[in-house]
Amino acid sequence: MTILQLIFYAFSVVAVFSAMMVVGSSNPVRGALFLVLTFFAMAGIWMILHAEFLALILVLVYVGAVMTLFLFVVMMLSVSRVSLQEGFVRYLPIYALIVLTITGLIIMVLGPKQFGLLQMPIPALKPADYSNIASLGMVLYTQYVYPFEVSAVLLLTAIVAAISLTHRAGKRHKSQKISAQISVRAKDRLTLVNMPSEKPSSPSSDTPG
Amino acid sequence: MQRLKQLIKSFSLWELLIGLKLTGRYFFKRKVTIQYPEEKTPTSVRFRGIHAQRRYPNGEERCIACKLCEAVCPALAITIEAEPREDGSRRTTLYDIDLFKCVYCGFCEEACPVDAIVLTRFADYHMENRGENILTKEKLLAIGDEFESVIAKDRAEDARYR
Amino acid sequence: MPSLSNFLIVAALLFGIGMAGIIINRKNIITLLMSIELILLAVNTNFVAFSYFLDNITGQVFVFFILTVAAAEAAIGLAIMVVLFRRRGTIEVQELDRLKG
Amino acid sequence: MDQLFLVSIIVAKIIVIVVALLVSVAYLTYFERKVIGYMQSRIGPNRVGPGGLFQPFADVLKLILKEIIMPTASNKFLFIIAPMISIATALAGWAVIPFDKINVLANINAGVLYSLSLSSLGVYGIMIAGWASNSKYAMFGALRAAAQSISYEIAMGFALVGVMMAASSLNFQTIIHAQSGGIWHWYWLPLFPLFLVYWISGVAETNRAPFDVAEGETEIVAGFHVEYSGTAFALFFLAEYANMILISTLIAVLFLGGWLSPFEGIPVLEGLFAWVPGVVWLLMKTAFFIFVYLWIRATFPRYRYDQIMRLGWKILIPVTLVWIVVEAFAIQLNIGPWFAR
Repeated sequence: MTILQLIFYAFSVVAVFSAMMVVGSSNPVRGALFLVLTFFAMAGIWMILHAEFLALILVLVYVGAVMTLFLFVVMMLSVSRVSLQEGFVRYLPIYALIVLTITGLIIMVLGPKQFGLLQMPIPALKPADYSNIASLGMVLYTQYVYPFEVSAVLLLTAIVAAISLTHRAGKRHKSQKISAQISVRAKDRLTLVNMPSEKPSSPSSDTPG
Repeated sequence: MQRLKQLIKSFSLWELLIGLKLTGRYFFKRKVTIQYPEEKTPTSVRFRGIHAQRRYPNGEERCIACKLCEAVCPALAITIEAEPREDGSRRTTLYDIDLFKCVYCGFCEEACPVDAIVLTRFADYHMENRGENILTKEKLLAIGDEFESVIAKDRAEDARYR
Repeated sequence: MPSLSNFLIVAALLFGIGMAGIIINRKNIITLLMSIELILLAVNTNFVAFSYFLDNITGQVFVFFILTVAAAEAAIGLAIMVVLFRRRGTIEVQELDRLKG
Repeated sequence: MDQLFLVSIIVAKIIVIVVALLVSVAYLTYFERKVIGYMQSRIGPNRVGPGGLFQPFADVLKLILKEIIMPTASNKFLFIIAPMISIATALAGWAVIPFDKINVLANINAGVLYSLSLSSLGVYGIMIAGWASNSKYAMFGALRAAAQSISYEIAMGFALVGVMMAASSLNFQTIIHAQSGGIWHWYWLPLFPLFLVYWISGVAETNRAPFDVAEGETEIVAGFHVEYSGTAFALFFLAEYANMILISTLIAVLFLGGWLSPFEGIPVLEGLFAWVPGVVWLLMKTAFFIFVYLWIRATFPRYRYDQIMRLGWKILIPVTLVWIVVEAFAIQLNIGPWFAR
């Protein structure tokens, strides 16, 4: 077992374990923190696959921004604890069976028989001056330049959507409305009510005895 | 035009630079730190520090238990009890000052007809145990004995302004 | 160096866990969103792994786009969640059973 | 065996960097108290040792001997792990900093990206600390830190994009080499707005005054680290100061030519100062920015929270966007002296 393999197994164990905790934890904040750990471990695995740009982008965008946003929202909404819903335990075996079957099928298809080292040898090592970022950029800005622009527009749409959804034109400051003030008349504010004056029923009851 | 000027001013961080210039200048100014236990700032003869009771030169305590200081004290820090001594003169049996209550206004010193209670120029004292905040008559007299020369000198110096 | 199937199996496990999260944990939207992120991560890992073993950079370009879309999805999803919480005071899926705001 | 030797060399380098960093952090606290004291007409600490030079050791001793108090209702595991995350991210950022023409721990291609992503991770220590403490003030501090960090990371990233465009590389050594040719070729001049934006958002990223709302003493007592004491608090403290030094070094590398001599291209002086090793120039530039950190802290009052958000989103980001466009045009049209190919 080489060092690389050791690192791979360590990262994948962490990733799978923390992914299970994401799904299983009852506290959303802990779930989000475990998701961060998953992303981190997967970034390590991508690093093994020589995709250093994407691994760093994953850390930068997902761990640094998206998950911070998640945590921010979760903390702000203070949805502290979710009780397991009724019927959860009853249906759990069925759900688990379905999920395990699908996962098992996928693993069977993707097993070493089909995609082992014999079928898919490790590609030759790149020359020392090879830059993953440069080659990615070369493809991205030539062949995929229109999809790239479209994704930029998509991000812009997301910004606009997120702001327009959550923006509240809150009352930032108090100000005088002078036109409203001078157009007020006395009768708008003050109402005179005619009512008969009351007389004390027995005058002597008030006097201190 | 005014707006443009304002815009240029704020984007060139002009006001921030002025602030930085000010602190930058102070960086090189003479420092005013006093190395406290070794050095002390000069105090006035009217400085109002810890209390003391004085004696006459013959050793007789000055206080005659007139209770004017107790009456004038705005913080009710002074407690006095008195009865005639064997020789018939009126003297205090209890004279307590609560240092926690005292606001060091100096009214007691002003009120005293015989210059018995005085505020000295010593302000660096401390307490370590509960109850030490009460200055009893013995303690006051002891402080007075210790600093009598300084107290007398200060009073003499300040006498013509009283 | 681990073989391609190792990477694919890790991705498949993540995919399965993410799917389980969506099916089993139907209580709150946050967990649902996080499960979706898990599934996308699994898919991305597949892309990266194939890109490396086939020596073809296009897979990474796709991951780039998927990351973009997923970031947009997360931002809008969270925004919707905040609005939902403001309106209803809850983000439990089963209590969101009316079709009006 | 050969590999083992290589690994041990790397470990030795890491130890040297970390020890040097910790010592400089210790003396940065001393320096800060002295500088701010001088700006307030005081002389700062001067009791422990000659001129107070041993003050940092006294502080460290005190912090180590103190008890770590665990709030009863806190999340114990996260409470302990949060300061570790803070210090780990603060130290890991040093891996890619070039100290010299040859001395760099990891000369990776995506160095800029690496340091940016690590600085974005730093906020996790703060958020986890704030949440795990189970205290209102800590929570407020954590929320503020999160929002502030997201906002200023964008401006910071855009400022870095400008540098990457100018040097057409993400590697720190290449960026430094692209700036060679004297003080007028360093990027602070052609990218002056980005330089300012990077500096301001760097101050904001490290939660230093005037952007220290995450721990604003007057409003939320000490923000995210109210509940921390002893060594746990010391780790946060260490992380904050290590981050300060890191940001100062980064800005020296990205905008002031890193280890390049400032006398390059000046006839007489260049030869006169040729013997000075590059790391000295880097340290001098870093020290200057650290001094500016302290200077700013001694000068400006804390921003209000909404003002910080407005500054980040409405001023810094538009400024960077405009300047990136200007720079793109300059590069495309080969406008000299900086952008000519």
